[in-house]
Amino acid sequence: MTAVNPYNKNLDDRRATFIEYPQAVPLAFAIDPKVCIGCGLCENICLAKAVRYADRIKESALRVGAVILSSGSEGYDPSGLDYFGYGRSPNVVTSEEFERILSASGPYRGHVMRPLDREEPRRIAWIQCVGSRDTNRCGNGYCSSVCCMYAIKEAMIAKEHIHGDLDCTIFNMDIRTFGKDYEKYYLRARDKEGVQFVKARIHTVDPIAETGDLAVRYVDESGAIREEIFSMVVLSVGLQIPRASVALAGQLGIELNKYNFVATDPFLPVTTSRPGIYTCGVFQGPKDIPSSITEASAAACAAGRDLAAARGTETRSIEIPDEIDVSGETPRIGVFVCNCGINIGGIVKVQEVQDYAATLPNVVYTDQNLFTCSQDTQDKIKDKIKAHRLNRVVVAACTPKTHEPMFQETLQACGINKYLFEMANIRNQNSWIHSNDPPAATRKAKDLVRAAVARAGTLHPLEEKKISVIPRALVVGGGVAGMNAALGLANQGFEAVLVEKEEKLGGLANRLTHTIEGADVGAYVDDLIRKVNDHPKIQVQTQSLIVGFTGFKGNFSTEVLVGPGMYERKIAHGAVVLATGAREYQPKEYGYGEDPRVVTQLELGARLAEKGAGDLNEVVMIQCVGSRNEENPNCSRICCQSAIKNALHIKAENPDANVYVLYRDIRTYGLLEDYYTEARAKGVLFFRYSPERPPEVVAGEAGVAVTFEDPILGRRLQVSADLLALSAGMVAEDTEELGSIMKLARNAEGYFMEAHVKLRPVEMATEGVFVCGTAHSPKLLSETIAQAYAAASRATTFLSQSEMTLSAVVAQVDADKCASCLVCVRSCPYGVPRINAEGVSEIDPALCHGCGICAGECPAKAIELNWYEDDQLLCKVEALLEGVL
Amino acid sequence: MRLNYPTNVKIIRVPCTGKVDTIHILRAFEKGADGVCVIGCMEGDCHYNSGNFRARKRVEQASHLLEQIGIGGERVKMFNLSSGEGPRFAQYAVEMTERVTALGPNPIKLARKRAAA
Amino acid sequence: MIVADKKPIEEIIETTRNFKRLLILGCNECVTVCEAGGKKEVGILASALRMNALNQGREVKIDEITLERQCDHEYLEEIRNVVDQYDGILSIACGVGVQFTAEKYQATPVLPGVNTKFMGATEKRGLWVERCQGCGQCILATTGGICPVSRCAKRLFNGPCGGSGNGKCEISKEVDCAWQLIIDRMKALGTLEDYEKLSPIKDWSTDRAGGPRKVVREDVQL
Amino acid sequence: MTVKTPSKLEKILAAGHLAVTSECGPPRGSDPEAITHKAEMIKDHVDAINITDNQTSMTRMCSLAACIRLKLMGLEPVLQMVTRDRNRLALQSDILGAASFDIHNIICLSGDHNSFGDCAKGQNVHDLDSLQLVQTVRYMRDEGKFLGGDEIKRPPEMFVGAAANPFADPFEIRVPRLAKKIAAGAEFIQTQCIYNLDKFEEWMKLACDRGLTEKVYILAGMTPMKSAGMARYMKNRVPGMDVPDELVKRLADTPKEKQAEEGITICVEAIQRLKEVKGVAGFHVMAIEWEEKVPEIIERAGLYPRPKVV
Repeated sequence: MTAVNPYNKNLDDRRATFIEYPQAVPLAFAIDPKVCIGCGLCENICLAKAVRYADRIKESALRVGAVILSSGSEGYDPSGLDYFGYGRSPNVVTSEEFERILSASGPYRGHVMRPLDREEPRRIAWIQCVGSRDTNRCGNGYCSSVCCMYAIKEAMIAKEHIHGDLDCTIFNMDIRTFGKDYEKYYLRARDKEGVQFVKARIHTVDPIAETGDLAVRYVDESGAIREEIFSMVVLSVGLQIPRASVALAGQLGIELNKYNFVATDPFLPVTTSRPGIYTCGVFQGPKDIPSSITEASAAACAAGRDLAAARGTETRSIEIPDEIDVSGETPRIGVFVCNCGINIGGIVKVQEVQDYAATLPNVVYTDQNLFTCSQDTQDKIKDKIKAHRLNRVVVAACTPKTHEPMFQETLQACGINKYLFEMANIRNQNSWIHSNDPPAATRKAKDLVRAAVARAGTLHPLEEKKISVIPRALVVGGGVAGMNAALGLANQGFEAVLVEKEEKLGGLANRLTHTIEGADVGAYVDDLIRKVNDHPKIQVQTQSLIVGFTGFKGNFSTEVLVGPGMYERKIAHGAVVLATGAREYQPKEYGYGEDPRVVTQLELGARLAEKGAGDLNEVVMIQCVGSRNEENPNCSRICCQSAIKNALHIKAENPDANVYVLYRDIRTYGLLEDYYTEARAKGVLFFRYSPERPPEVVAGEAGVAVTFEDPILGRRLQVSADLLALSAGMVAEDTEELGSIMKLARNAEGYFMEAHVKLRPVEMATEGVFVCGTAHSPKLLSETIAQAYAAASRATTFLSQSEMTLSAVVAQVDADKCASCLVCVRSCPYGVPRINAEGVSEIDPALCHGCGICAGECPAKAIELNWYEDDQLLCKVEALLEGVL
Repeated sequence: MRLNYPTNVKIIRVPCTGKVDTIHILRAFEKGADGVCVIGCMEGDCHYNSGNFRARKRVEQASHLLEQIGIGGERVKMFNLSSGEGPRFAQYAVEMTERVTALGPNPIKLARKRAAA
Repeated sequence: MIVADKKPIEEIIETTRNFKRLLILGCNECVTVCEAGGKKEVGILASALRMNALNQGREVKIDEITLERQCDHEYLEEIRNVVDQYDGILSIACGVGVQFTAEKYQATPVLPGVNTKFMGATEKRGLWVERCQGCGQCILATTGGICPVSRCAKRLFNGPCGGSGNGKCEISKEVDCAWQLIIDRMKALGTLEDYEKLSPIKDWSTDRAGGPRKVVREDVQL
Repeated sequence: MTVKTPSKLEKILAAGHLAVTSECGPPRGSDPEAITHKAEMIKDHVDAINITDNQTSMTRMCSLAACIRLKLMGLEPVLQMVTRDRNRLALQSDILGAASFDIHNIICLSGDHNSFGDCAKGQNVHDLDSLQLVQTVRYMRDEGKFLGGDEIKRPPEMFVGAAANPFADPFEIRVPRLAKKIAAGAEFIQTQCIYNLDKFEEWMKLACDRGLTEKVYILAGMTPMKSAGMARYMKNRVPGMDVPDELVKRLADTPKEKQAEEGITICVEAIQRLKEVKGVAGFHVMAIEWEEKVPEIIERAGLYPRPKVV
């Protein structure tokens, strides 16, 4: 039976018995009851007797100590908004549908076509805020937070996929690229890739019957009505909580807010109204993947606190079979070539590569897969390893950075040492970058496979060492992030040493008065400080400076100078949480520092708390001061809400006061949008300025004269302000020295660089080191708290291992060859090698970081770096250059 | 980040450029490579502290030797970038290819051809 | 240890140009420690020479062997079976190793690949300094443990000369005045009064003046 | 101190006169005029003339031959001999050669390092050092033997001198080193050029206190400055030279055309001051390539006419 495929947004068909998508876990077939005619044939025909046709939904009861709600969201359904043409023309699609169109496993196998005639589009329009920021037509007053970024991404990928020229226009009210380094991506799309961004309100989208094209009528910034023709329109639909989730919340008795997101307190961002139930992801509020991942860890931390006593009581360990000794055997190499959907298969002739692999020395088996990383392929590989007595495996697929560990597990499950594995990256380093020349890509794939096979033949088994873990974390920075991280750890039963450079805990939050929701920051910080100071598992060291850092994951030693006596203390710990924070940018612009009437938003906040707003009649605010410029290309994320928070404060106390906000894009993402709406309703005036024509400020006796452009009236306005508030961005605290002592990567703006933006948002590349709060990037208090919990959670996971397995990729000395010259001792960046009692160099595998510098320097060639031995590298050099001479 | 660079650039993975030995570089030329680039972290940002500085010295040594023996010191070059800089990698790959194309094939290849003729 | 420095590749290319089959012979002792003649340098040199030959359209066989020491017969024996496969040996051991190899394998030319410099120490990696010239009659006991033979540019036994200034030698501001060091050390040891003892005229016969030297130890010989 | 040799210089010193010596550098060629001409200019104003031995390691006419030239003119040469270029065999042989011409003064030096001169690639011999050369000459003279122990027929009769630098580092051994030279057998000392008079006086005092001036005649070395530039050069570039800042300033503050004259005046003033210093037995005036000024300096310093001794 055939059914429409909801996974591909109904753009293609599938069988009634189906696998939802190739990376699904578990990777098993299901039966679609909506179209099943009930013949039962499947059960009878299955040779494995795997089909239980009579299976029905079953209820089961689980006893748990905590619940985490992460049921997510669905895309807004624009069917009701007929003026967008959705439903009237197949060429108007939602962004979710367009994602599938772009996908290699999508309905069109990654070829960008419009649904009506399967023609490649020439011009695509994205219409932003469909089902978001719209209280009139859909009732979703919030900003969905993710649509600006995904629209830009879709435009960029579409441009890559389409062979000819493609015009991409994104119609928007504001571009909200507020995440870490997102602004840089936006600028690249706009300035390098030619994606057009048009400020507009869409009037109608009308299908043109003859061509299938669409006429988009819109009102531009000056108020003029314009019309443009596009071959396709993508509606950037917002995120919405499904009805089922609302029902679930009702059953669980937890409070939701007016938009059906889980009601949370700004200081308890993952805690629901019912004790023991936590939430994360979009159910908590609209957010992107990095924030969702972070929040997931935060919820785990919150739940982990409730479950701390039960830790480890129900764990089971995976049985790994004994290793088969293959030493001395001739290599028997199996080569598995991946199609990666059409990622590889669409460019490279995979069959040809597979056939070629079969001709290579020591190769006894070859195969190809649609997705080599899928679960069933792992099982298949296991079977083949056993059936063909493979003792080396080569996978020609994607990058070992993400997939090597998984394939190595597959080997281990067959008793094959995990280091008898090699990958050829024929996707990232080949099909993706050479998609314009498929024959060359196929040739290169063969070269890469040849090199991988050559290396595989030289591999030998390596033994991994196990080391113990010190169950204590060092938290660097005693602001809200650091304190929450310390509490997160301590409440789960792990010791934390909190090191703060100032005399007082609290950090930047000491300068805040209340959140935009009205929560009292001062009281919160005081309470936090008390909790931290009182906690038996937390040691607080203020006026402390980190001066030395040695050791390795699970076994660090940090030297701290503790003031005011500057005595030296050594702290042994297994993990580090970086929470060094950020501060408000000190503007050089607009006469700040020269005139007392020019202040920052933080200063304005303090002034309002102290003196109120009764004496303020004309207040001007300028956004993006020290952000989104050449020096600091990123958005500081919080300044729009700061401005609106203060504007609302002024309006509340002095409704007659005029507040002017001069902005570039208002970025009140998520639920903050409500406050923007409220501010406009209360008469706060918003004027957009372009960075090419910034406001002009002249401080005079009567007031601070601010001149700016009104884009609607198209003329210059001047306000004589009592106060000019600059929305100064955030600047990372100076961590240059700390970064160099601890050897941590920072981005150009001085924020610590997480190991992976999406997959590992609170982990640093150095194992055992985690990051949270504004040390990572600018963010709100509630986000900081969530990230602090997340870092604590990841650190807990790390610390709760009683022992850790070390990589076998360490340097090894051949004592017979060692000339005891001390070159390794002198060149190791970590001081690991030493000359032992036998008078030769010895390298402790627990301390070795595996960089291979010593091996590269050794004048006697007595040191090899495991898995990167000279022969193992040179054989690749030779294989790649085979036949060149 | 689906970038483009010439197919003749092939990558050999090392944990750190500090692992790259002068011999590795020379061997590539001996086997007929037209160019070698060693790509490491930004100076001062080596994940292992000093590996990229060591690599720079070795690249210089290899370059000097290659110049002396008539292969051409320009054929080997060290580049530095940080892990997030895919576009710069592509740019360097293009740059190196252009540089090597301008220099012409590895002279050993030509010498071989002459000898065969 | 004996400190050596690599010879310029041009010189090596020139001296080995007529060999079609060349063995590059490294030494795993002093020259490895001073990074001039160990296995790594053998590899680099071999690769460079192979390429140079290929580039000139010559087919050459260049092999690499590194011995534990080239100054012992037993280790040199390890290449006996292969020596006749080569037209020449390029030894990158010190001058001792080169000669000992040459003495052992009379029929094969043995060429030096390094310049042997001095007996010295590693001040730090990449910086080796002279400390002894093997004069055969050590007087360090009377000079505060600092050798005027190897460290004074004029080998003065009753220094310093008038050229000493700010603790540096007259030949270069980079060179310490050995006699300044001697005096400082004597002061530190509290033996400065010994400075006024005249150092007698040196018997150089134990040095090179006495011709090639040898040490005979009958107590360990059979 | 009793007179031990036929040296005129020794006799003048022994008679308690302030001795005056000067020096001539041999030419970088074989023209005898170069020496005789310089000697003519100064011969009436000095008691003896040093002939330098390949100074600054530049190859020149040998010191011995130039000394013979002076001897032929009836003048009193001081043979400078460095240990840089000759081993003990050549040194002893040259001493005998000098003695055969009745050259009665020798000053023993180690010599500038070869790397300064035109033979930078040559060996520095230093078989003996300067003190050992002093010992050697005294041994040959007093014992009448070669270093090898054999007897010398007609041993040399030489008044033996050494150089001293009151300013050289290290400070601690400035006086002990003088004592060491005396112990080795030095009978007279010619010092390095003196500009820092205070420091020199301090050194002299220390030497006096140890009784060294009773055992050796110290001739203070004087070199007139030709210009402020030369003063700066000497201060900054010449090893072991101590030129006070005031002196550089005094010259620099003098108009360029008068700096040379001022340099002479400074030199004269210095001699006048040092004449009074206890232990100063005379002056060694080294007017480098400026020999014509030596008579003026000596006259203005009140050291002319020179005494006659038999």
